[in-house]
Amino acid sequence: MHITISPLNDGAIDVSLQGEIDADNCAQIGEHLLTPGVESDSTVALDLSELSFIDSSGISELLRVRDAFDSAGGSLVIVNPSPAVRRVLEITGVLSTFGLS
Amino acid sequence: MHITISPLNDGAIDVSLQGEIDADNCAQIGEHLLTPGVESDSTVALDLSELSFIDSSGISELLRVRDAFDSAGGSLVIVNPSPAVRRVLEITGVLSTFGLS
Amino acid sequence: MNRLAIELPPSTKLLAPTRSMINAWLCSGSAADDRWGLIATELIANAISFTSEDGMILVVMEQKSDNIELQVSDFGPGFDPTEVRMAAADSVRGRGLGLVKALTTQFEAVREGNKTTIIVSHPLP
Amino acid sequence: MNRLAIELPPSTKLLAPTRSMINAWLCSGSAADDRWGLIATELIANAISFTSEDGMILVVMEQKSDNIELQVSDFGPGFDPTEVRMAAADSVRGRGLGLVKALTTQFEAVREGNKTTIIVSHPLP
Ligand SMILES: Nc1ncnc2c1ncn2[C@@H]1O[C@H](COP(=O)(O)OP(=O)(O)O)[C@@H](O)[C@H]1O
Ligand SMILES: Nc1ncnc2c1ncn2[C@@H]1O[C@H](COP(=O)(O)OP(=O)(O)O)[C@@H](O)[C@H]1O
Repeated sequence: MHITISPLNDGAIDVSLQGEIDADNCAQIGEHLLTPGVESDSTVALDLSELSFIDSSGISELLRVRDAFDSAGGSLVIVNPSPAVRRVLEITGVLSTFGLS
Repeated sequence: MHITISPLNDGAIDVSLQGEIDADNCAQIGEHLLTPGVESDSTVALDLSELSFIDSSGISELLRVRDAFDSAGGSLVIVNPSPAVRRVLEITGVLSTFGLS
Repeated sequence: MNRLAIELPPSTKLLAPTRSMINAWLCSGSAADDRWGLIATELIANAISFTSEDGMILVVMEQKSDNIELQVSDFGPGFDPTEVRMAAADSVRGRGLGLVKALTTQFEAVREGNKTTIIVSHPLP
Repeated sequence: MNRLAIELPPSTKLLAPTRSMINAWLCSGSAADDRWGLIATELIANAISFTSEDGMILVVMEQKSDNIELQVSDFGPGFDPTEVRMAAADSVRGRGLGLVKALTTQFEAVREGNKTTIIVSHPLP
């Protein structure tokens, strides 16, 4: 997995995840986003167009990170999920949790 | 494997191979270089700095392609082999055949 | 296409290469279908969490007429029905087997001696 | 690190994923060493060329004290000593086993029934 974090000037952050996420590397999402370097009340747009694979442990980690931003007054939404990722979000019933429909 | 072919203006061609070459894909080298689109008397510099893996079938294919250029009045030399590729060229004793030492 | 069988130690580092292996195997029989990488990842990750460090996990994939069958075995304690029910009812657990069941037409858990095997199958695309 | 065993059909499409698998397995035991991907590729490619389409190949990798041992088995005709000698003496053949022998400290070919196995080993880095 590769993660790209681009802070915008209005407190919003564009984040892009590339590659594959499974139980081996899913903890990296929180490690990169829930750190003192990233304001916890940020508005995060998570681009998953180049994420080719995610499993249930990746979904759990995304939910955990989303909840952390949420409870600090920030937010996290997913934009542009790849077809494979959208399918997993759909089956696990969390599309709307991440601002998708 | 990914192959990039850059014709220079003096009949020389820079070619770069990226990724991994084994028995499954080695034939692609000849398919891309021994075609009507590439002059067979060209001077080819084959950059292998981004080739991370090669096996004996890849070496055989490189020798076959080199011989084809050679007998048509062209040439093929290897530049910048990655450490893994240099090791295989060394053990198989073909470093000098490809203009390396 | 025949059969692909892998015996591996319980390391999550092997999840991604196992997916590549399964996808190449499916491709070599011209049956590319990205569901199996996900199903195998979920089942192997579960097996890993019930396997001690020096244990092993078995993965067997086979084409049986028009179906692909996948078996993942571990030598852990086996399914605890109460746990499975609780996980399925929980909002933060149970997503792994939930995905597997949604992506397959047959799902079975078998216990033989100290071996726990999940067997799933689904028609070829 | 234990053992990694793979039973695969004779498809060259499985060479690259098998290398990833082997490298992840070595890494999971913190013994990354790029020689094994090459050795396995050479031995499996040979096994493939002596296996019919519906046949299979066995790959077993194991840590034995301070050595890594790799066994690759096929069910083809077995080694023809004259052929092997001719290949080794030829300028365009014999590079596969030449590489394998250069990268290992022990090399053995065993024939048991209709099973041909190459066993190689080399110390951990
Ligand atoms: N290989 C296994 N051995 C024993 N129990 C298992 C195994 N795989 C799954 N389970 C049980 O099934 C439950 C549901 O698994 P799963 O859907 O993957 O969700 P989670 O792991 O989040 O609980 C687990 O909590 C566990 O009790
Ligand atoms: N699995 C095998 N079964 C039978 N013979 C084999 C096997 N592997 C290698 N050989 C023999 O060993 C020879 C040398 O193999 P190798 O060094 O890989 O070079 P090449 O395949 O180019 O001849 C082969 O030509 C073949 O006769």
